[in-house]
Amino acid sequence: MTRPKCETVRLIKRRDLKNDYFSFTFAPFSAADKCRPGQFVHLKLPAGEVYFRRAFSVASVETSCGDLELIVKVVGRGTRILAALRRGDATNLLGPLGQPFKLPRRRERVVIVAGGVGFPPLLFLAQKLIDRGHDPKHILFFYGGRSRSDIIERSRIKKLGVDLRIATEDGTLGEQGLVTKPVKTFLQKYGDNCRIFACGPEGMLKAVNELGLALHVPGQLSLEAPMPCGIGVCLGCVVPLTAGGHARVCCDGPVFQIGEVAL
Amino acid sequence: MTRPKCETVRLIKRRDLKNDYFSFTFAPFSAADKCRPGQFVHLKLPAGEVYFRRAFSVASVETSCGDLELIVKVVGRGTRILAALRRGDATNLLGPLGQPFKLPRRRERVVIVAGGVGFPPLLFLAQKLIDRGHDPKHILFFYGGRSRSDIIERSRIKKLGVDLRIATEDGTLGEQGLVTKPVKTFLQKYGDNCRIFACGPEGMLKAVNELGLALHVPGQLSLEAPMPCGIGVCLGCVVPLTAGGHARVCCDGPVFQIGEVAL
Amino acid sequence: MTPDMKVMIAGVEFDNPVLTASGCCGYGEELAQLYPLSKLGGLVTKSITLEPRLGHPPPRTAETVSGMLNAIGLANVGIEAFIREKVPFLAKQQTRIIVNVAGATIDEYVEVSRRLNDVAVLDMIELNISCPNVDQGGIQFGSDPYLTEKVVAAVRAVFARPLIVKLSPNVTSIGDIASAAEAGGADAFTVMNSVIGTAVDIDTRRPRLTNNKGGLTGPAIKPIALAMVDAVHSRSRLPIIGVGGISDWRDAVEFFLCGATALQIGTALFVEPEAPLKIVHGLKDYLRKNKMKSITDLVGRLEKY
Amino acid sequence: MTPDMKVMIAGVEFDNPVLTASGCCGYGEELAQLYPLSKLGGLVTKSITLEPRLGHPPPRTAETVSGMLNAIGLANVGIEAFIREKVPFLAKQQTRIIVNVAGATIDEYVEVSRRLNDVAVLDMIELNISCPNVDQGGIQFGSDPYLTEKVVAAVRAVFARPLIVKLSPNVTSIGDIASAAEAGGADAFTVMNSVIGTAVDIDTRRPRLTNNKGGLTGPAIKPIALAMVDAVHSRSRLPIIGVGGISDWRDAVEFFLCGATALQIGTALFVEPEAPLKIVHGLKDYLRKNKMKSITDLVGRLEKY
Ligand SMILES: Cc1cc2nc3c(=O)[nH]c(=O)nc-3n(C[C@H](O)[C@H](O)[C@H](O)COP(=O)(O)OP(=O)(O)OC[C@H]3O[C@@H](n4cnc5c(N)ncnc54)[C@H](O)[C@@H]3O)c2cc1C
Ligand SMILES: Cc1cc2nc3c(=O)[nH]c(=O)nc-3n(C[C@H](O)[C@H](O)[C@H](O)COP(=O)(O)OP(=O)(O)OC[C@H]3O[C@@H](n4cnc5c(N)ncnc54)[C@H](O)[C@@H]3O)c2cc1C
Ligand SMILES: Cc1cc2nc3c(=O)[nH]c(=O)nc-3n(C[C@H](O)[C@H](O)[C@H](O)COP(=O)(O)O)c2cc1C
Ligand SMILES: Cc1cc2nc3c(=O)[nH]c(=O)nc-3n(C[C@H](O)[C@H](O)[C@H](O)COP(=O)(O)O)c2cc1C
Ligand code: FES
Ligand code: FES
Repeated sequence: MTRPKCETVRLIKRRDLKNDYFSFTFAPFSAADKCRPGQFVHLKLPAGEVYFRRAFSVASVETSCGDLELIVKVVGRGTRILAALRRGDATNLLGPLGQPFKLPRRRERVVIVAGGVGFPPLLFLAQKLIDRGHDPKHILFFYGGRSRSDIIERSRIKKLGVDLRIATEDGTLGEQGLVTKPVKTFLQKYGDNCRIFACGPEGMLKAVNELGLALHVPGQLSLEAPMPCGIGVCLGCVVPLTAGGHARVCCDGPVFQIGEVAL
Repeated sequence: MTRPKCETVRLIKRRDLKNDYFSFTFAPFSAADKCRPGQFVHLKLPAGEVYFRRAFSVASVETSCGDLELIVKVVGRGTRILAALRRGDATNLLGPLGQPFKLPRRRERVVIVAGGVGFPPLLFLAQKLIDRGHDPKHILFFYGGRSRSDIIERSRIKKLGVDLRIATEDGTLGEQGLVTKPVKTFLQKYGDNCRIFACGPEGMLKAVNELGLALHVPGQLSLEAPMPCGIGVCLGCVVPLTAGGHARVCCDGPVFQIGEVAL
Repeated sequence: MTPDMKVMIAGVEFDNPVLTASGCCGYGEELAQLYPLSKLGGLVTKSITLEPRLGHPPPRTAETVSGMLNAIGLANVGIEAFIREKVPFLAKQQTRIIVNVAGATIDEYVEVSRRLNDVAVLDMIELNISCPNVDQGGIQFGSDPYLTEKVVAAVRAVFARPLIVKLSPNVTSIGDIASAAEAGGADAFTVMNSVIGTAVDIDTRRPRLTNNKGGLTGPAIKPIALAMVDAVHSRSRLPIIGVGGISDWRDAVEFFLCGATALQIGTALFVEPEAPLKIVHGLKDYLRKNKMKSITDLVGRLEKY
Repeated sequence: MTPDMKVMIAGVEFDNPVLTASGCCGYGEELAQLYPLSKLGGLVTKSITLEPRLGHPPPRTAETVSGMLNAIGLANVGIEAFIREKVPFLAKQQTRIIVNVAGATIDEYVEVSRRLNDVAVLDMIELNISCPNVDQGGIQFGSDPYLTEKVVAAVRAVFARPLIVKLSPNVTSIGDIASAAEAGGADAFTVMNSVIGTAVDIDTRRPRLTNNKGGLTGPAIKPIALAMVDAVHSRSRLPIIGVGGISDWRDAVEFFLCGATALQIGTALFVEPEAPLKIVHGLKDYLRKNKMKSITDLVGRLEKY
């Protein structure tokens, strides 16, 4: 595992996606090439009302030039400050942090389950797998949201050639209902030789965790928790483990095996 | 005296003057036409690391459209945040506050003594006097700074037609030395029928105060003090009076008579 | 449906629960230039002592991170001038008037309170036994349960109307002090006064206050104030006026949930003189959205773990 | 001329006066990924208790204005696992190691300290009698002079090397507690632990910490910590390690001037893991600019009014 770097980077590109989502590209980050899907960076916000850093999953990297992309949804004070960043603004970045997804073997079928703002690390994962020779058709990309506008970067996912399956709660795009419904149907039918990779809201992760356990499909979940330090020293981000004890989401996670965490 | 207004205004114009000085024009401020020279506004900074408002003297007003100009020198955290304001940004303005200069009679000779960042209220004063028919040639505008770059808006002052006399400590512009030196020479010679109006660093005000007392030239000084509230309720901005007791700079001042304050 | 904002403290009804804090609104005149004081639930005057006091020499305030230090030193006009010069103005205001009383000795507290007995305009007094900024009086009474009970009982004996005691956070157990004040005859508590703190000018190597230390106030101390309100609420059934770092209606809701029946706004007034009005407005909205009829439905409704 | 950054506390020399605070640097492993620990003056471990502790259930931290609340609840591996699993790593670090000791009873403090006696790698222990986040032990010892003296003396009797006592700000007189600790045999003080506070989630109407309250830390509390350092410095001649809200070298200078001989950096590490290194750098610059030879020239040099 690579040592995290703590570096000042500049915002070199920002794209305003719909529904309060933004894509931010920071550079140069000397550890961009070391970032692995599931890892995150801890971003210092420009001096202002928010004191602590905020965690964001790596969404993509351009290793040749040290570009690092984050996809951020504005949900509160911290992300609102971020959204005000303009091209050329500097900020400090600490990372890569946390345990990445353990990659599947090439012949395993990959079942990605992305819910809302859980999308970015899974985009990175899909890209990485394809770069490493995984057949895009063996990557099922289940992507759920409340409504059509929650499903971002559709053309980008499609370009990967993965099998994209969308579900929205209000039925404005893809199948109507929770994304876990088609996932369940799929796993019940084709669960053998599958690996689940999920990131999204707590309810979704809980459902996926139960699905995996019930159907004996192994897989990994990427969790969120409030993270004061992000590097494992404050013990503020713990989650209870099924085996007893606590794990720190920031450094023992954020990626955990299905069944590992008492969700 | 008009009641202060507490209003959200926008930055409609900013000019970067040299040496960390900026001119900011805010609008629309409904009390712009009520502002009198020597009065100040209390400006809320955009949400950030500085919690309290900052006081700035009114430098000019365009009463027809509610424009209010402040001239600000960046000296610390608060003013640095201000300097980052961009056109269109909103902020909250409380004012006009404080006691204005009492205007001289038309035939009195006006001796303005401006030191560094004490310049803005005196610019407003000179403008006001001329607007009211005071002969510009009877307005002596002594303006001192450490160096050439401390003397801002020279052409603007000259346009007023006042008798501008510059002094810089390093001699890079005007007479060499402290501005109080030519003021003294002038008052010793022509002190009769003069009124002093001074604003600037503490040392300068002290010297002017002593000059006025020694030469029996009446006048007014505009003081600064850290101002938590700006409206007279916190008692944080007091200065000792020669007659005993304290006065609040924010509402009993900032303009005081020469001899009134124990400097 | 407009939610009911009325609250009752020691038999006195307040139109709304948002007051301005002592030392942060003078004697009301300045704030009245900005809006009618009738919009406030009430106003607490600067601390009044027997003799006029000049207070400490400047600098007596200093900005800190998300807050400020002050060591004004109880500067005030004294009880006589207060009654002569300030009461007539206050008498004309359509709001509840609470006079904050301070002293260096029990006799002084008693004498000021006795004289206030005859001042019809005031609704209650608030005993400041928690001022961190004077050598004598203030906080030393408020840090010792025995002295607290003694001074409260002494004032109680001469003052017939409701008596609030303002508590200090600079103690090991604010609950013990509250109990002592209750035993002495307090009708309500104001929780809390400022937290002792200091700041240094590293260029001059001098304290940033001539009093060397001062009271920390503002948003920085809100978590402390909430814990203090909760501690007093767990200990006594007397009504609590919460104060410390409140800037907006969200902060206000936190205080009600922790057990405050009313609030005072201090430092936030300096940044936003209209903060109390905005808070009342925001509270009404919150109640409406949560389908609550009265602000009193919020009081103490924190569901603890 | 490079200013001398060495400081001496209870006979132990530190290469520089900037340490990391207990609970904010784990047992050192994580920070060591970012920079060699030899750059620190020293490191204070998370509090160690006799048995391993899980701590409180999450959420156990909450962000506040310019600070945070924590109620970790002394989560730690316990003395045995500490010695077995953590000490070998610490033994390899070129920095001063201070082990923070906590307990629910005097016996527990004594037992943990006794076992640490044989651990060569540590340079001193820091007695945490000030943790606000556990029901038993911690702060109750640190809020009562009698108990303070008792627990310090009991540890003193079994621990041969230097003994620091970490004081709580949540007391009426930190000076009294410091005196009691000194009487019990303390060699130095750490001033201060976190300030009791709480925060409420107004949507769920629950506390934002499962422990209902927690300890406030970060820039918000710096003025309080400075006043506490000053109070202990006025009362005792023992060396003080200042801690509370320090984020940069300017803050650091304030603490030295108020009487601290060394510093600990806590919450600031979460935002800026390299803060201690930057502070050392900034302090050197400050000394150089002010033509001072040694950091010790700053200690207690506040010119009070
Ligand atoms: C490992 C990890 C990866 C993440 N990846 C992404 C991503 O790729 N894109 C994205 O948009 N968001 C991501 N997040 C979530 C993002 O960090 C939060 O949205 C953000 O911190 C909270 O938003 P805010 O700061 O605007 O809200 P605020 O209103 O400022 O904070 C809301 C509250 O949440 C608390 N908080 C802070 N951080 C977290 C957190 N991580 N989880 C829960 N509560 C928190 C704050 O203390 C505050 O009390 C990730 C979080 C984690 C832990
Ligand atoms: C009546 C009045 C009129 C003023 N007019 C002008 C003007 O026209 N143009 C201009 O550039 N400046 C003016 N000032 C000064 C301006 O308010 C200060 O420069 C500014 O508040 C301090 O700068 P800062 O906020 O960047 O410094 P900071 O570093 O943020 O503050 C420096 C320190 O000074 C304290 N402080 C805050 N306000 C003051 C103050 N007013 N005096 C002294 N210390 C203070 C802060 O609390 C802090 O401790 C005026 C001040 C007053 C009182
Ligand atoms: C400048 C200033 C002066 C104060 N003067 C007094 C006072 O005279 N009497 C008193 O009881 N409290 C006084 N206080 C304390 C406030 O009433 C209040 O308890 C404290 O400021 C905490 O609330 P806040 O954080 O909302 O300001 C003063 C506070 C400030 C900031
Ligand atoms: C998350 C966290 C955990 C802490 N754990 C401990 C602890 O176990 N033992 C202890 O003595 N102090 C503990 N502290 C207190 C710190 O050591 C320090 O005294 C306090 O945080 C104030 O300093 P700061 O403002 O620089 O953080 C903890 C603080 C934080 C923020
Ligand atoms: S965020 Fe600090 S330990 Fe995980
Ligand atoms: S600034 Fe508050 S009284 Fe003048």
